[in-house]
This record gives sequence, structure tokens and C-alpha cells, in this order.
Amino acid sequence: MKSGKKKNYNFIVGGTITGLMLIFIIIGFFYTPYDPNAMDPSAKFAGISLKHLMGCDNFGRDILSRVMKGAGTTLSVAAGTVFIGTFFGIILGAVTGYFGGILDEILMRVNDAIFAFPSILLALVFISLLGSGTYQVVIALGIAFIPSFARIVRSEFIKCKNMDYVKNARLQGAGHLRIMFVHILPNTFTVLLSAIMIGFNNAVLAEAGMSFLGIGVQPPQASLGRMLSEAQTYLFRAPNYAIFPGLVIILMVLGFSLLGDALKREE
Amino acid sequence: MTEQKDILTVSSLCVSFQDRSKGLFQKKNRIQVLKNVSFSMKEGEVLGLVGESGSGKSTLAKAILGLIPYEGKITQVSSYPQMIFQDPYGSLNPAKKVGWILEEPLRLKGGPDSAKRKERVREMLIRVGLDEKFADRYPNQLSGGQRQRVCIAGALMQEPRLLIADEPVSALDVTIQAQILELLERLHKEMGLSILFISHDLRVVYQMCDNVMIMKGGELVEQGTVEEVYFHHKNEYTGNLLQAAGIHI
Amino acid sequence: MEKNLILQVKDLNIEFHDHLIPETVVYDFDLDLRVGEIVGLVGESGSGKSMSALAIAGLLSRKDMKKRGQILFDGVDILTCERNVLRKIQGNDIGIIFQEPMTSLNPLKKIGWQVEEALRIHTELSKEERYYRVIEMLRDVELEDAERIYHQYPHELSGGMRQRVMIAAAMICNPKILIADEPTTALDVTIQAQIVELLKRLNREKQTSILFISHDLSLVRQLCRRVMVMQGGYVVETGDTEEIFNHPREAYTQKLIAAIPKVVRKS
Amino acid sequence: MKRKGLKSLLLVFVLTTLAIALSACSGDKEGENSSQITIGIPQDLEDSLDPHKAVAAGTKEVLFNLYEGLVKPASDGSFIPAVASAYEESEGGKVYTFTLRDGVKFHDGSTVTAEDVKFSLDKCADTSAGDPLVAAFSNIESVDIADEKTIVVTLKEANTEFLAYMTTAIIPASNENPDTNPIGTGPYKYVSRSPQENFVVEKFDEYWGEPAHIENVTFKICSNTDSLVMDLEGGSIDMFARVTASQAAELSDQFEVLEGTMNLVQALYLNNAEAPFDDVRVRQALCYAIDPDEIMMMVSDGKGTELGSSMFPAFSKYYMEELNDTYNQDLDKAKALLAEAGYPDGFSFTITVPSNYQPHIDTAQVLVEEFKAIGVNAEIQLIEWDSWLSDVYQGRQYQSTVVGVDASNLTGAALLQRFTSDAHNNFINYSNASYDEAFDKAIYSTDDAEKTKYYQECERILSEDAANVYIQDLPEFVAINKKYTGYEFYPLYVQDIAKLRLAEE
Amino acid sequence: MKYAGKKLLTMFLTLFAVTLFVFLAFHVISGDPASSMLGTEATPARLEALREEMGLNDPVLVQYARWAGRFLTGDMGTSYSYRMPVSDMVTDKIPVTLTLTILAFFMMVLISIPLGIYTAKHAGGVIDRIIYIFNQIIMAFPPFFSGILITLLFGRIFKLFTPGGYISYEKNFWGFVGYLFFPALAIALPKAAMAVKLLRSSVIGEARLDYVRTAYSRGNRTNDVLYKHVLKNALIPVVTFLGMALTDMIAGSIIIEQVFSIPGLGRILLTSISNRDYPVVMAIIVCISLLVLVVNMIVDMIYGLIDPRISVE
Repeated sequence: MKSGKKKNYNFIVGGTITGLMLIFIIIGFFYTPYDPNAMDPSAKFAGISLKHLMGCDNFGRDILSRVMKGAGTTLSVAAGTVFIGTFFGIILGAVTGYFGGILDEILMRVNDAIFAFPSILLALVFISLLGSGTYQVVIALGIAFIPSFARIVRSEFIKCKNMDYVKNARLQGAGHLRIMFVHILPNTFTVLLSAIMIGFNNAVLAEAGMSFLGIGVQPPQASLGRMLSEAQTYLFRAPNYAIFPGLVIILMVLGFSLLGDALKREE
Repeated sequence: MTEQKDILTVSSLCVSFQDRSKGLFQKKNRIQVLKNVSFSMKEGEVLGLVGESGSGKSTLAKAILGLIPYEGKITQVSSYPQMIFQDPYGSLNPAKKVGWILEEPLRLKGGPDSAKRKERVREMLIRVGLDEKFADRYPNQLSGGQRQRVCIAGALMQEPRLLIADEPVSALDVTIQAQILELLERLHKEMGLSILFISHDLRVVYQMCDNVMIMKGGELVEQGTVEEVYFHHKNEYTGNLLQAAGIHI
Repeated sequence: MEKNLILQVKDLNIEFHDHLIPETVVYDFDLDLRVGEIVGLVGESGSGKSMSALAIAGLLSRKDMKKRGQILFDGVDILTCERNVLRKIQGNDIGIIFQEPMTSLNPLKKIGWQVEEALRIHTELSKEERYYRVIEMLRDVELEDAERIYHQYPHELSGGMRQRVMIAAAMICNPKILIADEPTTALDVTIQAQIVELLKRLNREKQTSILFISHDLSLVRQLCRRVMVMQGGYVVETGDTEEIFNHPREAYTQKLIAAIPKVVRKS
Repeated sequence: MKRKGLKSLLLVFVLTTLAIALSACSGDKEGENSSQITIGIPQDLEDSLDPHKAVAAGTKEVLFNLYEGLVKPASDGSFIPAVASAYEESEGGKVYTFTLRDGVKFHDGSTVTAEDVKFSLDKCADTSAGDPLVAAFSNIESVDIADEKTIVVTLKEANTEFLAYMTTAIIPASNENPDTNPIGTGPYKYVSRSPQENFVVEKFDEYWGEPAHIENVTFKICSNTDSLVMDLEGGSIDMFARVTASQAAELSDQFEVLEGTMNLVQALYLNNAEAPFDDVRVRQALCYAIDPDEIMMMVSDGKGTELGSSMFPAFSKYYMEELNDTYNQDLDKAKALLAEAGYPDGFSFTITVPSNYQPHIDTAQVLVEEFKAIGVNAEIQLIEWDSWLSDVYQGRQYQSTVVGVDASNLTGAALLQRFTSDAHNNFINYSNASYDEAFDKAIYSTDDAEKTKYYQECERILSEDAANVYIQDLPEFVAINKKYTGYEFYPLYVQDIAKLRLAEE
Repeated sequence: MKYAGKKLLTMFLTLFAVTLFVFLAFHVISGDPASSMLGTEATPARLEALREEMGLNDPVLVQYARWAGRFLTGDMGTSYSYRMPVSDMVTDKIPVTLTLTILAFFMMVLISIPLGIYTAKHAGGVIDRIIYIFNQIIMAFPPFFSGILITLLFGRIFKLFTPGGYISYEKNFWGFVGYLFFPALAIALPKAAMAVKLLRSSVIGEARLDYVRTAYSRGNRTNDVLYKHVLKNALIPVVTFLGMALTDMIAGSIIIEQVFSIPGLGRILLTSISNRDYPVVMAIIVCISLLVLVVNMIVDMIYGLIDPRISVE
């Protein structure tokens, strides 16, 4: 197919960007040039230099270390969110898709309700319920992501449940659960995979949005969204404070979306 | 031949569907798909069922297999009849290897340990005329004919007494079709398998079946041996079918 | 060209180019089609019969399809002529109908609009004149209540009716040649017979030569006077239908005929 | 036809959107005929506009220009006669007699009468709904109208500072809904408001005193304080009080930056009822651990004034600079105190901070770093302002919090009463017998020097007892476009717009 | 008609579920309107008196019933913090958010339809490759970051608009719409990028189907086949996306209103939440949810118009 070239072109570029990002973050877990929260009054707004590759913020903290840690937080929040979204999304989608009937009707109405709900408010409610912090953000976003995954899984299950191999399995005595999770589920993996990629990107952007509004991760812990919102004030004096976290978010999301595209064209 | 006992008897079978297209509140009328169908099948017999699309032949198959609700009585000597389908692409799980697909019926029936199961799978593959190494291939790597052979192998794993073949060869080319029919014929002899052979192709039915039933609009309009039905048909619709298929006696 | 020779295909070769390695699907295909003649093209799937038909109808895309040889129609070589010249012939002089009536009609457009399309492109008739021509044509293909069908959508008709609409659309400009690519494969036996009768009648009344492509030998025997048997892209045998059926010369033809289950008294 | 139609449709669309974009830049500045100014404020007046019911500092700051009391605070902290032309104190500060200034008009044109004054004062002293609107008014015995021009206010007990409370606004009795339709006697009168967008006032021509200079004033809500610099430089606002030090540093020379103090006590307020802060040694250890100069360096480029107790320099009479040195940073002493108190290797606690005040969040982050030096692990918990009010301020369920406490009026009591054991707003649960005793003496002394001595006594106790970890009085930077001049700082949290005028006048 | 009836019923049910959920949520989170109204001068006695007066001590469900009862008769109640009738506050803010969202929606449609068709027609070409990369990058931009960059670039450097210079529609309508141009662009860009990709793959997908081959067989020119046959079919999945994108934009505008300091529904929603100003929050939630559900209904109707198969169901 013509687009064959573009596909593995995506795969290569997407793979390298994501690979670099993951290395960048994994290093960040163990080693950062400076303690991300250590303040150095003399280095206030220090520009990009060999000592501080990305310069320093208004507290004289090394931006590179904070971005590494911040990227780590954003990544783990996004990963946690996608995990919750996918896990419950699969269960909800499988049940409603496979069995249908009133159960499907009710759960789909609940799904629409959550969809119609501005996710920011949902997060706010959870945050005030459980207190703010990384875990609460993960749970809040995770729940907000369940409907979209459930919808994707449900449509796949509806498509597969009428296939002949499912009838065959029933004739051979396979139970409903076995059919759902052993027979049908593997067929949804490719669609699920690209949905996870897209979900991941939305989770990264949502986390950044929430910490931008100040309800996400708490200071002094670094989070890319919060750094961006604080950097707005110093945009002229220290543009690097805004550009680097923004750049890291963009690279992370770009890497994953290219990978997602490459995988989607796989099937 | 000893008096063969009936493997399957169907008496006054009716199946109807809710008409979904009407609104939430209007009175629902139910469409009659099968109108009191009755027949019986002998052990080891190949019974043909001919009808055009929408005549209800697949619905009958589903009722016998217990996949849909019905009124009337269906008695079977051995339970767990198996089925092979028309579309080779839809009847094999694309995400699994052929070996796994064939092992599944054994796993479900609490078959022996996995080594013995793999052995049984190899045996069956050879029996349906396929090489052993097909076990670790994926369905999409097989041709139409090969996939149909795997379906037959899968259906025979649990050694059913009754096999329902719903248009098994309609989607295949003529030459491949002949090979599959010949395979079914051999298995029927070797295993004493009774087959309910559903098809719209009168020539294939003539070659395969001992007796045949003609179905139209959910009713059996004619039954009998292939000779009687093809050469001395009583029902006018049967005549049309024969004439349309270019069978001039 | 001879006086009543309407189409001449000389030494046609078709090579696929979009996969990595080029793959030839039709080798040295020759055909002489006379006015009012019905020729059968028989072969199993992958034998190249549809490809040849599509080439004759000028529907093979020029980019990834390397074609050698000539298809002469009325002094024009369809393989190499200007696109607008080809467009003047398509739908006007050469009509084509396909196997899947379900997908060959645009689901969102009314039947009347689709049947009328060739008239809109090739004639200057007014809206009313076109309407009458369509109604007349719909009745000609034995569709009662043509007025109602004119305003209906494809999904509201049965398979048989849809195939009649396809024939009407292809014949509306009274083309000299009608290519029928497996027109009855998806239909029931009784309707199949009616469509074949319809084609015979149209051929008689309008002297349209028909190229009938099928994998069903017994069907071809009922309709065509001359038949060409194809295998793996080659024309294996060609000649008078009854002659070939009774005394097949080539091994492959013999195997094909033998594979048709015979209905003969067993006793 | 269809394709051409589609193309032309798209073309029309493109042209309209371009036209809209261009019109964007033209619609900037309306005519400059009447003098006008746009002042940015960080929060909308999400409050009642009735001066007696308004609670938020941001609301009172603006309403200062619409309402006046019998007397009015001046920028130097003294009181000048306003609605009352004169007043005298008699019987040792127990009875105050005010003579009404004649010809003072309300914004609706009606003249101020004695009844209006009595109505306003009685409304604030009314105890039917539990406590009175103005806490200090519980000390009022009676308010009587001697004659058309004089009002006599009698107190239960003498209080030399009572005059400060007479700045309570005088409003017309006839106004049925003061909450949304403010009518007062101030230099500016209310025009209109649009929630979260602006609050518009204009010059009140029949003002009794020196009329305001600028005709129309628009208070524009800039909730995104981070984009303040852009708003100022972009020209959408002409002035903004309380920009941060770093924002001020980024402004071009088109703006003049005036420096004053916020007049509030920023400290790490400790919940004295909760372990470990019930132990004075632990509190003192924290005081020794911090270095206010480093905090000021980080948070406001070194600006701001260090504080040692709950008093700031604007109250020149009572402020004691020497208390700043009660705890100069001494990590060893801090560790020793911790060991003595039973925490040899430190402890951990949470600092709850309201999320809408960036300077307090920044200070908290510096404190976290400084406490690490003595092995104390502090964790920041940001919560919404409203949750802070109900959980921390009223509910007192917290360990420590960083906020700035301001004075609601120009009395020493405004800052110190809060720490007496029985004070309803004693949110740090501080109770110290000698403190209560010193405070009572200060309140009831009628001699100013004696009152100052006892107030200072209170401040020394707070400092030595380390009731809180005192840090600074935050600097206040007012960025104002050079087109305007005349801004004056007040010891109170107010913005006096009447004083502003166009520079070239 | 019965189809619309069913839709209205589900809409009402969803609205009921959403509002009940919000009401319950508010009673769970800390802080309440009384303490917010009294601020730092609250004394326990005054707090209690105010709570009693506002009926906050009644059980939650009673309060909800009271609110719902009044709301259905059109009385949205008065805002606790502004003391103004909620209806005045909300009604003059709805046009702001609505204009912003609709402007962004049209920009998205304006950018994505021509680009989508062009890249599909010239699939694999150089321009297609460039637009593809450009799309990927724009989609990776967090909306508020693109907001900041747009303000910096167009506001300060090119001076195309005054940052923070929101002009209300009463004063100068075109200035109002003009100011909203760039925030709308910030919202529209990422969604437009997605729409281009979706439309492109949908057009390419449809062009492979049989009915397109039939169209060519009748002598149609490529453009005729594209516009008369393929486009209408290809738009079906895009309509669903546009419906979803519109609802996302309404939520997205909350953040953009913050970056461009636009006094729309989003800003009031955020401040009212922190002030625990229930009547205002409930009114806005109902407005937003109603808007979302109406949009979904419109999408379904458009479906019915485009695809005859749907309306029969």
C-alpha cells in the first residue's frame, strides 16, 4: 500500500521520540543533576548554561531536574489514568456490548451523563472529596476516562459477538465469561491499543490542564502543567521556564500519537 | 443393516421474532419464521435441506443447536451437535492459532492433559487432509478450502453424532468444492456421522444426500429421497427450483 | 476491423505494481466481440477474468497498473486514449454491472438519481425527458411501480430488484457493449434465472453484445454461445459452449466440468 | 454547480473571519474626551455591596470610594471629619457627640439626615442575629438624636480607640436593597457591574469635600494574575495594586512602580492546641530554623519588612522593631530545642495554604526547604479559599498555615484581640493568662501612653512565647501608568481613587 | 416523532442525574456558602443564624427538591456571593461562551473540510506529508500552552489584539467578536487537526468501495465522483466527531477563558465553585449539560438527514 512508507516512517520517528522520552524520565527517577526542590537564591532566573542546561526558575531551582521529575509525575499520572480507564472500560464495555438489553441501556445512559459532565468539575469534586495530590488526580481522571474506553470496547464486542466463531465456541460448551475474555477480547487488542495511545495523550493534556488550574499535583512537587502556569508570569524575563516544560509535553504526546498511528495502520 | 434408530426428530417446530422496527409503544407483531416443521433423521443419514434465502433454513439449524428459543419439540439422541458455517473467514477466531482453535473443544470438554490434546489435534489435521505444521499458523494465512477443512476438524473434535453443515461449500470455487464434499463423504462413512446438509445448490445436494427436504417461507413443502423429489416432484415450487438450476429431467 | 466486430482485444497483459514486487494477473488475452454476441468468460477466483473485464471497461487505475496490448473499440484504444475520450465511451457505449448489488449502489442517493446519472453526463436531455427515460427503463427491466422505486433508496430494495436497477443504470444510454461481472452470484437460484432471462431479452431487443463473467459453468451454458475458459491469468480454451461442454480439449477444462455434480438417475 | 457553490461558500467564510480579526485591533481605545482609568483587581466583588455586610478585603478596598463614615481615615493613620463636621469626646471617652455637616448629599441626591446616621449605627449594633455586624459596637449603650444636627453616642465602658469604629459607613434608610444597589456619600458613585468582568463607578459631582479628579473609573477583573504583565503592557489596564516583585521588575518604563507595604502580618500560624505545637520549645525551634531575609529574597526580591510579632510598621505607635531579633537563625539551638522537646531527629507536619495567594504559596515552599536543615519534614497542602475558611479558620482542623492577617480598622485591638483566650476568631487556639491580662489593661486604659505600653507588652509575649513563626509584612507594589499620578498608600487595605489625577493636569 | 420523544426523555433523565450528582457532590466537599459569605468575620452564632436562614441545615434531598421545584418554574434563585438573581448573571454570560464555542467550531470546520479533502485527493503527496506532520504537532499542543503562545505571538509581538482587552458585546459587537478570534483559534486548532486526519482517512476509505467504481463506470470526472458521491458518505463519521468536538470545546473554553481572561460561563463556574455558590453552579451546569445534549440531538438529526438508513430505525 502507498502509505506503507509513511507507516514505518511514523514508527521510526514515533519510536525514537518516545524512547528518548522514556529514557529521559527513567533517569529522572534515579538521578537528577540537582535536587528538584533545592533553592539557590544566587541562581534566581539563571539563563541556560552548562551548569543548568535549562536554566533556573524564580526560586533558583534547576529547571532540568524539575522537568525530569515533572515528566515522571505526568507520565505516571497518565499511565495510572489510562490503566483505570482501560480496566473498568473493558469490563463495562464487554458486559454492555456482549449482553445488551436493559443493562446496556442503563449503563450507556450513565456513560452519556459522565460524558456530558465537564471533566474539570468531575475532577474538582473528586479532589475536594479525597484531597488533592497525585493519587487523587489519577483516580479523578481515571474515572473521567472510563466512558470513552467503555464505548470503544462496547462497539468492538457488538461487532464480534455475532461472528460464527463465537457461535462455535458456545456450541463447544464455552461459558459466557470465557467467550468474552478468552475469545473476543484478543480481537479487540489492535483497536484498544490505538485507543490507549490516544487516551494516554489526552491524559497527559488533562493532567497538565488540571495542574494549570491548580487542582492537580501539589507544590513543591514538580508537574509540567503547574510549571507552565507559574512560568506565564515570567514569560519575558525567563522564557525558558515556560518553553522547556511545554516542549517536553509536546514531545511526549507527539511520540505516542505517532506510535499510535503506526500501530493503527498495522491491522 | 439393523433398524437404525432416529438420531433427531423435530415435531411441529415454530419460531417467531419480535418485529423491532415498530416504535416503543406500538403493538408488536411477531413474524413467523418457522411454521410447525416436522421431520426425523436416521442415524448415519445425510439429510439435505434446500431453500432460498429467507426460507428459514438457517433458523431451523439454530433451533436444533439450541441457539434460539422455539416452540414445539426437538429430541436428539446425543446432545452437543456441531456445526460448520458458510463463511470460512468468520468461523475461525482470527486472533488465535489453528492449533489453539482445535484444542479448545478438548479443553472445554475436560479433555486429557495437553500433550494428549496436541496429539489428537495432529491426528485430526491429518485426517482432514492438512499437514501437521498448519497447527501454528493463523487463520488469515490459510486459503478458503484449508480454512473449511480446519472448521470440519474443529467440529469433529468432540466426536459429535450429528453435524449440521450450513452452506459449507457455497463460498468456495468449484474444484475446491469438490474436494471438500469428497472429504465430508469420507468422514460420513468412516465415523457413521449423520449430517444435516443445508444448501441452495440442488446439484450439490443431489450428490451428497440420501433424502432431501424443500423449504419455502418457513414450511417444508416436500420431503423424500433425492430420486423421488428430483424426478417425480409433486410440489410446483420444487419444479421451479429444478428448472431454474437448469436440471431438465 | 470486420464490419460486425464491435470490440477487439489484442494480446492484453496486466501487471500489478502497488505491492513491492510486480505481479502479472493477465497474460496475452485476446477477444473478438461481434455485435449482439454473448461471450462467456469462465474461471475460478484469481483466474484474471474480472481484471480483463475491468480493463475493457477502462476502470483499472493507470498509476499502479502497467498494461500492454490493445483494446480497440470503434477505432479507439481504450488503454492509451485521452481520459476525456475514455469518459465519453464509459457509460455511453460500454455499460458494466457488478456482483454485489448491495454495495454497488450509492447508499445515500435515490435510485432515480443514480440511474439517470449516465444520461446527465452523456446527453443534453431536460430533467423531465430524463425522468421519463428512467421510468421507461425501470419498467423495461421488469420493475413494477417504477414511479415509487424512482424515489426510494437502495437499502429499501431486495437483492434482485437492486440488480435490475444496476442493469437499468448500465443500459440507460443504450450502450453497444454490456459487461456483466458475476451479476447473479449473490442472488437466489430463482432470481438468478430471471436475471439471465432479462439479459437474453435485452440482448435480443437491443442487439447489445454482452461479456458475461462467471465461475458457474452451468449458468454460462444457459446464456452464452461462445465461452473462454481462464486459469491463472491465461486463456486455457475458447470455443462454442456446447462443443466445449461435450468435448473439453484441455485438462483443466475437463477437471472443471467434472467437478460439477451431475444429476443423473442413480438406480 | 455544486462544487462551485461549495468553493464560494468557503471563500465567504474566510473573508468574514478575516474581517472579524482585523476589527479586533481597531476596537481598542474609545474616545479619550472625559478622563477615565481602568484599574485591574485580582478578584471580583463576590460579596454584598452593603458596606456593613461586605466581608472580603477586595470588596471593602473598592467600597472605600463609595461610602464614608462620620469620620474618615487619612493616609497618615489619623481620622478626619467626614459626614460629621466635628466631634468631641467627653466623660473620659464614654460619650461621643457628633455635629452633622450640613449639605452632605447621598448619591441619589437626597440629603443626609440624623435619622440616616442613627439607622446606620443601630443596624451595625443590632444583636438580634447573635453577634452585631461590627463586633466593637457591642460596647455601645445608646445612639440618640439630640437635634437636627447632633448625634450622641454613649458607650458602656470608655475606650479611647472607639473613634476608629466611627468610620462605619452611613447609608440612607430609604435604600431597600443595599446589597446590590450601593448608595453612599463617597467621592465616587456606582454605575454598573458585570460579574467576573468589571465594576464601573463615576465621579459624584455633588460630593461635599474636594471632588475626585478622574471622571469614570472601571475596575476590571483580571483573575489570571499570571498574565498581568501582558495585560498592563498590552494597555487593557492602566493600574494594578499589589503586583509581585518579579512582575514589577518586568514592566517597561511606561509604568511607574510605587512601593509600600501590604499592612498584614505574614507568618506560619501554628495551631497551639495540636501536638507538637502545644510545646513552646518546638515552636521556638521553628522560629530559630527560618531566615526571614532569605524568604524575602526568594519571594519578593528582598523587598518587604521583617516582623517579630503580630504588628506592622503602619501602626508606628505600637510597632517594636527589636522583636525581629528575638529569633535570629540558629540551627544548632533549633536542633537542641527539638531534642529537649523529645524530637531528636525532627518530625513531619503539614502546611495548609489557600490556593489563591501565590506569595503565601511561594513562602511555604521556602519554609519547607529551610525546615529540612533541622530534620523537620514539612508537606504543603493547597486547598481552596472557601475550604480554608471553613476547615482552618472556623473549624481549626489544621497543623499550620501560611496567611497574612490584616487589621480591619486602625486600632491596636484589631491585630491583638485575636490572641486573647476567649476571642471568637482565635483560630490558632492561643491562650496565655499573662497575655489576656495585659490586653485587658490596654483596652480599658484611658491614657494613650499606658495603652501603648500594654499593647507592646502583648507583642513581646507573642514573640517570646513563639505563638507563631513571624516572617514579614509583604511589600506592596502598585504599578500605575505614567499618565496618572497622585496615588497615596494607606495603613489600611484600601485604594483611594479620588486622589488620582491625570499627570499633565 | 416517537424517535424524538425517546430522545427528549433520555435527555431529561441525564440532566436529572447530572444535577443530582452535582448537588450531592457539593454537600460532600468541605466548605459551605455560609462560611464563604461571612468570611473571616464569621462568628459561630452568626454562622448558625445564616445557615438556618438559607435552609442549609435541611437534609440534602429536601434542598435539591426545593431547588429543582423553583428551577423548573424558571426561578434560578439568587447568587449567594453576588446577591444578584442568577438568571441575570448567567443569561448575559451565555452569549460569551456560546460565541466563543461557535466561532471556534466554524473555524474548525473551515480549516478541516478543505484540508481534509485536499490531503485525501493528493494522498501520499509532499503537501499531504507536510500537513500530516503539522497536524501531529498541533494535536500535541496542550490548549493553554497554545493559548499562551498565541497571546505572546499575536498579542505582544504582532500586536494584532490587546491581550486581556476583552470588549463586552453590548459596547462594541465586532470588537467583542474580534477579541474572541484568537482564543477561538487556540480552541479550534487541535480539534481541526484531528478533523483533517479523520476526514482524510474517511474519504480514502470510501473511495475504495464498489459504488465509487460504479460511478466511474458511468463516465464521471474524478472531482464529480469526489463531491457528488464520496464526500457525503465520508462526512458521516466526521459528523459524529464534530458533535463530540463541540462538547469538548465547551469544556475546553473553561481553560481558554482563564488564559485570555474572558468573562464567560467557564470563569463564573470556577469562581462559584470555590465560593460554594450552589445556585450559580447548578444553573451553569444545567446550561452546559443542556447545550451538550442539544448538540447531540442536532448531530442525530443531521445523521437522519444525511443517511436515510438511520431515520427509518
